Order: sequence, then C-alpha cells, then structure tokens
Amino acid sequence: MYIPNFLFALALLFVAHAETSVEEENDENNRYNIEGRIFPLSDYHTTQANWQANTRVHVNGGEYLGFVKRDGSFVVHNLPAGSYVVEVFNPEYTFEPARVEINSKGKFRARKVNHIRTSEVIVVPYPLRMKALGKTRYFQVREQWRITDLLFNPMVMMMVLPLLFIMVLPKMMNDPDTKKEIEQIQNMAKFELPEMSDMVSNFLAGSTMPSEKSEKNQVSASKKNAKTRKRVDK
Amino acid sequence: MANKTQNLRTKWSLDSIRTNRVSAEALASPPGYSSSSVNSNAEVSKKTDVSRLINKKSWDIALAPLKQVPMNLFIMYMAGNSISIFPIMMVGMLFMKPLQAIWSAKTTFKMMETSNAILQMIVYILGNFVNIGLALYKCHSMGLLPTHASDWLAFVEPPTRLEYLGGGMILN
Amino acid sequence: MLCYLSAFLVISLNVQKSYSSNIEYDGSVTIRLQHALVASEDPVFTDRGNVTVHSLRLGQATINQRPLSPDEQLQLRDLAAKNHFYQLKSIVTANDGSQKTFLSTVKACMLAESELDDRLSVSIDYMGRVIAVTSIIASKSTCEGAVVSLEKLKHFTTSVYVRHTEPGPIPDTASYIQKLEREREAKEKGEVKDNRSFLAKYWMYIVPLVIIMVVSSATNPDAQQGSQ
Amino acid sequence: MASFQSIMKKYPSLLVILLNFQTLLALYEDQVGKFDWKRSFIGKVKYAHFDASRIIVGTEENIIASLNMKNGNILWRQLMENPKEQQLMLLHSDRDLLSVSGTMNNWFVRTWDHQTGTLLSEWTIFSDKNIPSVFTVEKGTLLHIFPTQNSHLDVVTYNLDGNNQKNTIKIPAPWITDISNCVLSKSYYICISKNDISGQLYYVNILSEKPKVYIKTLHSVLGDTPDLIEILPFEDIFPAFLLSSNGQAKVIHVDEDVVNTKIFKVMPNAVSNHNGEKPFIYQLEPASNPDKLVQIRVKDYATCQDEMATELEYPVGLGAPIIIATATKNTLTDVLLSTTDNAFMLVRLSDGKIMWTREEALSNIIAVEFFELPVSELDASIENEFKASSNSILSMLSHRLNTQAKQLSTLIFGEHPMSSSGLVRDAFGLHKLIVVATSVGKLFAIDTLSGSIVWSYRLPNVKPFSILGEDKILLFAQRTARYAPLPAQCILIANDKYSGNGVIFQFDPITGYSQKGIEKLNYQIAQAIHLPYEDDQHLKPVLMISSTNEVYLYPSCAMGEVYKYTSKLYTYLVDNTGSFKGYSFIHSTKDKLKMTPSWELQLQPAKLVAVKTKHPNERVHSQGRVLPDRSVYYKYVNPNLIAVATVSDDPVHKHVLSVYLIDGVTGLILYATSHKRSRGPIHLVHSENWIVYSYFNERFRRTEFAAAELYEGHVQSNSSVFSSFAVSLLPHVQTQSYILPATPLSVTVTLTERGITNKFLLAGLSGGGVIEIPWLLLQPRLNDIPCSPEESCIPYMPEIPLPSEAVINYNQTIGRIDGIEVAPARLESTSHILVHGIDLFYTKVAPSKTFDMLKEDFDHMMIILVLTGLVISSYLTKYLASKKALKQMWK
Repeated sequence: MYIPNFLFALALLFVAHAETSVEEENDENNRYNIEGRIFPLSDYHTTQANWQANTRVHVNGGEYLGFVKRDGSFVVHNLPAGSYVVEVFNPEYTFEPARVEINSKGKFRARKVNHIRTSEVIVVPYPLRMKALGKTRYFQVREQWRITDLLFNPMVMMMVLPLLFIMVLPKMMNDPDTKKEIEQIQNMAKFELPEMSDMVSNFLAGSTMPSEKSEKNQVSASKKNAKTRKRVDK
Repeated sequence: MANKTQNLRTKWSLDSIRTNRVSAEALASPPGYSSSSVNSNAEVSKKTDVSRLINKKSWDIALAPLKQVPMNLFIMYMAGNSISIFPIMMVGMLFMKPLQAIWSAKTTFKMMETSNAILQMIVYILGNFVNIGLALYKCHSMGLLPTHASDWLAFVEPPTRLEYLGGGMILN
Repeated sequence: MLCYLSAFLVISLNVQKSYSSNIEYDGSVTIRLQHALVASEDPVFTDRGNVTVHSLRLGQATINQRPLSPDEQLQLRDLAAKNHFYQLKSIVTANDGSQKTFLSTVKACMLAESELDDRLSVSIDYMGRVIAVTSIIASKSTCEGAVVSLEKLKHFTTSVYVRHTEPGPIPDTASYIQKLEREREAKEKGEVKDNRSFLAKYWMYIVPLVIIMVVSSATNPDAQQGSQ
Repeated sequence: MASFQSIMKKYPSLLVILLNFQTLLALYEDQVGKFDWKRSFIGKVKYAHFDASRIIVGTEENIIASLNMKNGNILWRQLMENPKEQQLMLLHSDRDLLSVSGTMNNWFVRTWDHQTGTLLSEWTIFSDKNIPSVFTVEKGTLLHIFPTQNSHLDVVTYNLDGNNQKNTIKIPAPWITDISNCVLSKSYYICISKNDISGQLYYVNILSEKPKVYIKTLHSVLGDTPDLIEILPFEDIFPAFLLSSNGQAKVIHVDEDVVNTKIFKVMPNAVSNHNGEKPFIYQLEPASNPDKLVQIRVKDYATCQDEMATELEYPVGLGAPIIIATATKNTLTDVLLSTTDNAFMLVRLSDGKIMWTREEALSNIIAVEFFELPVSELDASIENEFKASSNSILSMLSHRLNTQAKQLSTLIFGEHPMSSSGLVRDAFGLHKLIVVATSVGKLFAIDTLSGSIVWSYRLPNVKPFSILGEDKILLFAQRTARYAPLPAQCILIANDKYSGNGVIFQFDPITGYSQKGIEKLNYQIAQAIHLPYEDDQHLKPVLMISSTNEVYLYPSCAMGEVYKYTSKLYTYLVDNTGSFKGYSFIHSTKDKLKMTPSWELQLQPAKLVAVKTKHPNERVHSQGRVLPDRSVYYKYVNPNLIAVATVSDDPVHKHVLSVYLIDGVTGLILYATSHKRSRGPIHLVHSENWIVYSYFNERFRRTEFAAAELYEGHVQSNSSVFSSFAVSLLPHVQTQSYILPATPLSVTVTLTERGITNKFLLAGLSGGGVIEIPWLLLQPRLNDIPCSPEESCIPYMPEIPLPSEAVINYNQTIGRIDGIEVAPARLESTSHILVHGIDLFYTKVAPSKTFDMLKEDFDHMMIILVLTGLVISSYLTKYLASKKALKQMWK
C-alpha cells in the first residue's frame, strides 16, 4: 500500500498521542487488515456441519465484521490504526477475545483482553489463533435424586445417627463390663449441690423448724423421700 | 413398666430404712429396750416432716423454671444467631415450654395437697415469664422480632403523587 | 421548623460544594432576576434584583434585591391566595458576554408561607457553563394554608447555591486487584482461617451427641432395672 | 411437635432470605421452546435469485440469505455491516455467489458458497470519489462505474478469478446530465438527455475495445409521444431497458449500433424470463375480477402476444407488489414478489397460488405494546351475572345453573366449548397479545404462546417520527380488555408521509378491527401524553401537543374529565439542540387546554443522546433499602424525574458524557455527573430510584456501566404525598461504576406487576445474546457499611460477570438487537420479554424465580403416592402392633 511521505510525518506527530488515541487518524489510505484463524474443537465436525457460516468475528463490538472461510481463517478489512477487541461468536462455543493493536506504522500486536488491568500485556501470537474454550453451557442441570445426597444430608444424618445409637446402646448395656464402667461414670458425675428449694422452704419456714443440727442428715433423707414421693405420685 | 417402678420403689424404701437403721443402731438394741419414746418423737417429727416435705416439694416445683434459666442461657448461646432449623427449633422450645407450664400451672400445683401454694405459684409463673423473656431476647438477637423500622417497610404505602408529568423529545 | 429545613438544605447543598474543584475554568456570572407577580398566560416580568457569582468554583455570590412595593406585596398575596405560580426569569451573563435566559416556577403560596425565603440553584456543567437557574423553596410539603402578614412579604432572603457537575464514578479496579492479591497471598500461606466459633462449626455433631446422651441417660435406669 | 410448628411459621422468612441470595437463574435444557419462541427475518428483499431448490436473496438490511423454496424458511443467513452505513449494491449468482456492499467510497466484495453460506473470498475496493456508483458483473469481470455528471465515465474492471486485477478506463461522457436518467444494462451504459421527446439517447458499450458512444434521438426510437419519458432498467439476457411514458413502457434492445424496439407495450414493472422453453415477459396488473386484487399477465417474448393472465390469491392486507425474480422449471413458473409493506412471497404459475409469504416488515419493529386478552365468554357471563340487574330471581337462578353446568362441562372436557378462538385470558396473565408497529407502517398482533400472527393491518402513507436518529411510532393502550362488554382500544400516532401532519389510527388490539380507520390531523404532532385518568368509558385519553404548542385531546369528549386534573398536569418538551422547556396547564379553560411555560434549561452545546423517564406502569413496592443494622435508608422515588444524557466534544477530553437527573415539574437539576473521555453509544435505564447507563470509556477502551441511586436519608420527609415543589432535602446520591466485558446494543429493566420481585437488567449484546444482570450486582455499595453475603450484599466486583447461563435466549442468537420490550404478567414473579432486531424473540423471565407458582417439575403423582403410602403403612403398622401386643399378652 502506498503511503505518502507527509502522512508519515503526520503519523510521527501523532505517536506521542497514539498510545491512547490512535483512532484520531482517519486517513482513508492508512487501512489495515486483521488476520487470524479459528481452531475448531475436535468434535466440531460431528456436531456442526457448517460451523464456519455460523461463526462471526466482531471487531469492537460489531463495528467491523469478519467472516470465516472454510479453512477457519478470517480477515477483517479496512481498519485504521488503533486498538481493537476481536471477538468470535458461535452459538455453541465460547471463544476468548483478543485485543489487537495496530500502531500508525502498521505494526501489529495482539494481547489478551484484560479490562481490569488495562496496562498488563500478555502477548498472544499474531495472526490471531482463536481456540474454542469449550462448549457454551447455557442450561442448568436438573438436580437428580441420588441416594448419597440423601444420606449425607446433615438432617438425615442427625436423625439416623441417634437412632443407631439407641439401637446399639442397649446391646452394649448387656455387656457387664461396659455397664460397670458406665455406672462408675455416673457415680462420678453425681455430686451434691445444696438444694435451692430446701433453702427457700427452710428460710420461709424459719422458726418452725425443730432443729438446725439435724438439717444435714435430713437433707439427704428428704431428698430421697422426695424422689420416692415423686414416684408414688406417678 | 408399672411393675418395674413398683420394684424400684420397694427397693428404694427398703434401702433407706436399712441405711437409717444401720446408722442409728450400730449395735443390736439390748433386750428390754423400749424405743417407744423415740418412736413417739419420730411420730411427731414425721407429721411435721410431711408438711415440710410438701412445702419443700412445692418450692421445688416453683423454683424449677428459675433453675432452668442457666441451662436455657447455655442453649441460647449454643444455638447461635443464624436462622436455620435447629436454632429455630430451640427458640420454639424456649417459648413453648414456659407457655405450656403457665397454662398447666394450676394442675401442677393441684397435685400438692396444700391449698396455700399461691406464693409458690407466683414464683413459678414468674420463673416461666423469665424464661419467656429469655426466649424473646433470643428472638430479638436473632432478628425475629419486628422492632426495627425495616420490619415495617413492606407496609409503607408509596406516597401519592401530586403532579403528573408527561412529555419528551419533540417528534418530527 | 423552616429554619431546621433550610439548615438541612444548606448541608446537602454544601456537600455538592466539596466537588467544586473539579470545574476547569473558574468564572463569574451575573444573573438578572425578573419576576411575574400577576398570573397570566403571557406574564409581564418586572425586575427583582441582581445576583453576581464572583467565583463559580467557590460559589460565592452577592445578592442585591429590591424590596417589594406595597402593590407588589398585594399582588403576591393575591397570587398565593389563588394558588397560582410565581415565575422567575433569570438572565445569565457569563464572562465572555454570552447571555442565556432561564425560567423557573414556584408555587406562590409556598413563597409567601416561607416569607420570601427562597433558594436559587445555579447548575453548571463540567465546563462551568450555566445550564439551569431554578428557584426552590425549602419545605416538606406544599402550601399549608398559613396566613402571612403583608409586612413579611417585603424582603427576599435569597440564598444562591452554585451546583457543580460531579465527576462520574470510575470502576475501582485498584482495590479489587489488591484484594485479589491479598487473597492469593493468603492462599499461598495456606491459612484459610475459619473465624467461626467452635460451636458454630461443629454444632451438627454436638447436637446429636447431646441427644444421644439424653436418650441414653433416660434409658439407662430402665435398662439397669430390667437387668436386676 | 411444637417446635416443628414454630419452624413452619418461620419458614416464609427463611424462604425470602434464600430468594434474596439467589442471584441468577438459568433455564433447564428441557425448557427450551416451552415458553419462548424465535422468528427469523431478513428484511426487505432487494435482490433474489433462484438456485436449484433454494432462493438466494439480498436485502436492504445488508443481509444475504438462502431460503427454502418449499416453505420460505431460512437455510442460511449472513448479516453484513450495519445497513445504516453500508448497503448491498450487487448480488450476483453464478458458480459462486458474489455480493458487493459498502458505503460511498469503500466496498466489500465477497463470494459465498451457495450451499452453506460460507465465505469463499473477500476483498475491498476503495475510491476517493464521493459520487454514487454502480456495479455489475459481466463476462467474468466486475465492473465498477462512476458516472461523473457532464463529464465522463470512470470504469474500473476487476477480474474475478482470484487476483482481482484492476483495470481503469475513462470514457468521456459530457452527455450525462442526470444520473436518474441513466441505466446500466449488461455492459451498456445508457442515458437519455431529456425527459421528453426532444431528448436524445446515448449509450456506450463499456467493455468494447474502443468504447464508442452511440447517439439516437428519442423520436427515432419511440415515435411521437407528448408525455414525459422515463428510462427504467429491464432485466434481460440482452442489453435492454424500458422507456416508459404515460404508465406504459417499451422494451428497447441495443446492440452496438442497432436499436431494436419491441413493438408491444408493457407495464413499467415488467420482467423477462428466459429459462423456460420459450422466453416470456411477466407483468403485474390490477385484476379484472373485482374479487381478486392482482393478476399476472404473461406475454410471449418473441411475438408480444398475450399468453395468459392469472389472477392471484392475493391477500387483502398486503401492499402493492413488484416482481423480483422469476424462474421456470418444466411447466411450472415461480415468481417472487416483494411488496411495499416489505412482505416477500412466492407465487406459482400457472394457477397463481401463493406458496408462502414472509412478513419482512417484522424485521424493523419500532413500537411494541402488550395487551391482556379478554376473559373467556364463560367467565364473562359469570361476571355479567353480578353486574346485570336481573329482573327476577327465577331468571337469575336459571342463569346461574346454566353457567354452572357449562363450567362443569369445561372442567370435565377440559376445553372451552364457547370460545371460538383460543385468545382468552389465562389465570396468571401469561397469555398476552403483542401489538407491534413496524417502520413501514404495518401493524401486527402476535400471540405470545405460539408466536403466530393473529392479525395484521397495513397503514398506507404513514411515516414514523424520528427521535435522536431513531424511528418511532407511538402506541397507547387507551382501554384494556378488562372492561368487558367494552372492547379494548389502542391508538397509534404517526406522521403522514406526504403532509407531515399527524395521523391517528384507533383500533381494537384483540381483533384488529378499526371503527374509524386512519384519521388525518391538520397539525404536526410534537408530543403525545397518555394520561392516567379514565373517563366514563374507561378510556384513558391521550393529550397531543402540536408543533405550535396547541393542545388537543383524543378522544376530545374527555375534556371534562381532564379539566379536573389540569392543575396537576405538567409536561416538558425537549428539542434536538438540548433545550428543555417545562409547561403547566394552569391557564386552561373548560373548553381548551393551554400550555404555559414554567421552566427552561439549556444543555447546549452538548449533544443530547438520551432522554429517559420511568416506565409509567412501574410500581415501587419497597420505599427503602434495609441496611445491615436493620435501619431503613429511604429511597427518593420521584415519579417526575427525567434522566438525560449528553455527549459534548471537548478539545482536551475528546468526548465528555454528562448525565443529569432533572425534576420535570420544576426543572430543578437534582444530580449532575460527567464522565470525561467517554462517548456513546449510551444506553440509559431509569427505574425506581436509580439509573444505570452504559458508555464507552475511551481512556481504558472498555464499555462501562455506571449506576446512580437516590436516597432521602434515614427519615422520610413526607410519607403521604409526593410533590416536586416541596424540596426539603436534596437526595443523597450513591454511585458506582463497573466494567462490562461486552458491547451492549440495548439495555432495559424488568417490570413486574407490583414491583416486589427483584429487578434484572436485560442487556442485548453485540454477539446476539440477551443477558440478565441482577440489579443487586450493580446497586451502589454503601461506603461505610460492610458488604458480604451475610448482609445480603454482593461484594463489589469491578467487572460484571456474564455467565453463559444468564443468556436468556441461550443459543438462539438474535441478529442486530434493536430493542427489548418488557411487560408485567399478572403473576408477580414474571415479566414478558420481547427482543426485536432482525429477529424476534419472546420469552418470560422470573428474576426471583417463580416463587408464586409451583415449579413445573413438581411431581404431583409422587406426592400423592408418598402420602397414600404413608397412610397405608401407618394403618398397617397399627394393625400389626396391636396383633403383636395381643400375642404378648397371651404369653
């Protein structure tokens, strides 16, 4: 392509500005083509007989278009120097976009698109090689009923485990050794606390109580009595 | 079941009698020893003992809800403030138990033969109220009580508009 | 009540002022105010006063307004009684001599009830060009039907607020990148702290255990009993 | 047990919390096509070729496609560049398909595979001449001809065999006076110098070695004609053209020096067909039979005798047709017709049967309105029972019994024996009728269930309005079908094609029946406002403002009703330059509404790009946002708020986007923001107390979304009424912006009946997908308040995730999305969505899942089986247990 000399000078003038605003040049002669190739997944040919016709290449969100040839290659024509995002769309497959930068001298650089770290450069080969990331998953998978799901559900586990223990524990009780052990544990656990109710009733009863001395003895007795009584009531 | 408890009771009473005797009479009583005076004394003490026991028992019942308070506090702490089935179940229990207890307070105290258990009854009901209070506090800390403005937000009606505006770009 | 409201408005308008540094070219404008005190389809505007904003950036303004004549006071009261509109025309002359005319309307009764205490909102775009001059009255509701004596309808107490265009938000990528990096570092260290309490973490194992204990303790005596 | 009950009581709150957390929902694969449908279109057909059992077409939408000859379905379709900038110039079908499309000085030449539509080759042509040019393919070369008036012809030839060798010749042609008086036929460029008999005919064979210009007088060709003479192209195998005068035309063949005039006269729309045994000429005529509309006349090419005339079964609603292409196979001749209302059809001769019709007008929808269907006759009769003041108890009883019996029979037989059409309202309002207006002025009613066209109506000589470079027709639902015996009523407001005055078309949206037909107004319409007040006929009047600010009402009898509200009514008008004017109606009289200016503001020199108000039917359910500390941050919901976006050119920042929120009653600017180095396309969404807009950030070269939300604060200043005049506190504005890793073409927000359901933003992307983005993802996070899922707040992410599961049209790519229309269903959870562009896609979305409906995979049978099983087993165990107990007793 023939480029007049003065245009070079113009381009040089713009270099300083070019990093961010290369699009400012709208000279008709200074047009470039973005080239690339789309690499189908291995199962392309089985699922889509005609993937080339269903695949579109969009540059800058459809501002420029590219169509895919039979061999998977594509060319996007007529681009002035600038920075472009090349996207490939196919209804069944997802492709990663790429950013192609064409400087005013016609040098190409392709890199990964990173909108968050715009200054980060991960260079990808140019001409572009677009590989399908995989089949696009549009649909949710219906939950299927599986027995393991049910069993490992904490709720079910909570219901089942105690049940198991209830069934197993009595069996364990029949073993005399364990019984003894448990008894021991229970004996250990028994410790005496002064009874609240006693204190209150005593306090209220106050002077009517016969003697304070017998209190201690009677405490245990009355406690046992109380328990007996309870059972009688039942 | 009934049989078993019967057994148990007899066993218990036998035991107590035995232990009493053992402690009281380390040695066999000498012949001719009369225990009537002791008996009569015991007779008197027995009588006061029964009423005292009833009194004590009634206090026992009256104070039961209050005794539950620490346990409830512990359960509340255990349950946490997240809203899921177990904390909700626990809060439900916290609520239902005292409510049921208050409801059946009369029958509970009817079992006691004493008629003058009003004080105990009041304490009992108060205790249950303390428990309900605890449950309410739990509900509050879990955010189940509509005590904030945001809880009533859904009922705030949109204000009626005094002006109606229409228009747009001039069509051509 | 009104003071309280106006204080509110001042505060909220001051918030806008904090952005004032964002306009690029400071300038001054003069605003000639004219008002119509008779309700008519084709209103006649009479002079009300002048406002000079010395610095758009700082929002300082001097206000020079003529008190209302007794006739005008009556007209205003009449306008308020009929629930008509008080119209304000503002002719803005910028530094470069360009003129723009704006129109604004308030309910006359609200103006009367506020005792001629109105606010002039002068909106400027990012370049410092005036795009709107609007008269507003600080009130929580429209006319309450209060009777205002004529003496109070004499002097305008106008406050002028220069309202700037705020710079738009930009996506906060820096802190997000930092966050991601922090997370990555944490992952590298392998310390993914679970800051939940012990009970909160393992309650589903503890609760069954407790239940088992309860159940077993309940069944124990019976079991013992049965065996004897 | 008690605790279980308490759980059940608390469960609703649990449910709500879960729903809040749910952010996205995708379709299940088995739901495909259950409630959505897609119709594909190609646009108005410009070129058509027959190719075996296919038809290859090129359209004005810059699309080439292949259609199935049997049913007109699309076999393949290729969307080329935006038709607003680039046009299809040539479609040549040979061994490969060749298309030329482009602008004034920049063209793409592409060859395609007939079978699959795959691109075979592509190259470009440039030119620095800014004059209209024509292309043709002749003898394996592509000719590109630039006629320069009164000067010369520039002809560039390109070889089509791969190397695209270029060859330029210049032919002096001072005789080109007007390009409209020139035609290109084969390699001949033919002009007439004047449009009457005194003119001369010039033609030149461009491809000859030494191009020679032949000159003939029109008189020598045509003989004496007093009328105006027009030159028209004629499709033939020889270089030929038509000279038409007085509605009749003559076919003229040229070959070097020889000018051969066919002696017969044909209609100007005639075409020739050479691929049969005998060449014929076809032309369309008004039918002689009054029952039919159009007939095709076939003439023998050689003898010029009338062969036959076939009347077509031409449907009533369609516009005037022209013949696009013909083909003869054996004894059958297929004719492709394109009509003025963009329909495209295949007619098979000789019986004149229309094989199929494609309503291509639907590829350019500019107004959409959703209508509720009327209740079924049965339900209506029940309603009538309560309404009608029946005379006697006996008749009421018999009526009652009658309807009961009918209801029973419907219940049993499961069908509606009384309703002739299936267009009746269902319980959830999911079945609706979509009325769409297209840019050619044709109305369609589409059934949401099937996507089929219920009725269509062509409005002749109607032109859409133009707002900010977009076509617009106004559709207002004056009365819904709710008020049974009164029919639903809708009006359409547009421009007259010739006078530029307004036209009103009033119709019943359910049947398409119009009582009055098109009513022409004698004024230009500047704006029309749909008033919210109903008159005694339940009609919501439409207020129209003429370009001279006169106010009219439709229907005019609603004046009395509207006058009551004039003190509440305000309006605003925005002109293209960005000056806003507000008006009140305070000086209206009982007979005449009058507009009085009330405020004014000027956004010049910025260029206006978007003006958006809230959807008039939107309801805001929640008046505040709940903060993590359970206090309320009240929303500033101003129903009179206008969101405006402008872009101004700036010497330093290139482009500056400014967004203003203006109160439309007082003209107060409530919020103003500017984004430097940002330009369009701007998509603005305005709902509840927030706006979202998308723009292109030139600095970082990415598309961004910015959200701004207005709050009153922690107290509501006036909870009972809202007045724009009572400004006690300027709203607090929360803003945040995000990166959108895609290019949106259209953005809108879902709308539900009561506004309880979460909102979704629907963005139509350049890739052809419509993606749903939960508003919660965009809602500005409050700075001083922690944000985590526990606070039902999604932590801020600068880049909006666009998972493929959120694409509501899954793999049904929609070409060039133009707009997304939303309407609420009667079911709170659901909104209807219609996406239009080249294609039409309808679906339903439920942003908070269908919480008010049983899931479709809910297994009734399973529940019944389990319950009966449980009951039976409990009885069984009871019996077994008692038996065992008895046995134990006996032990």
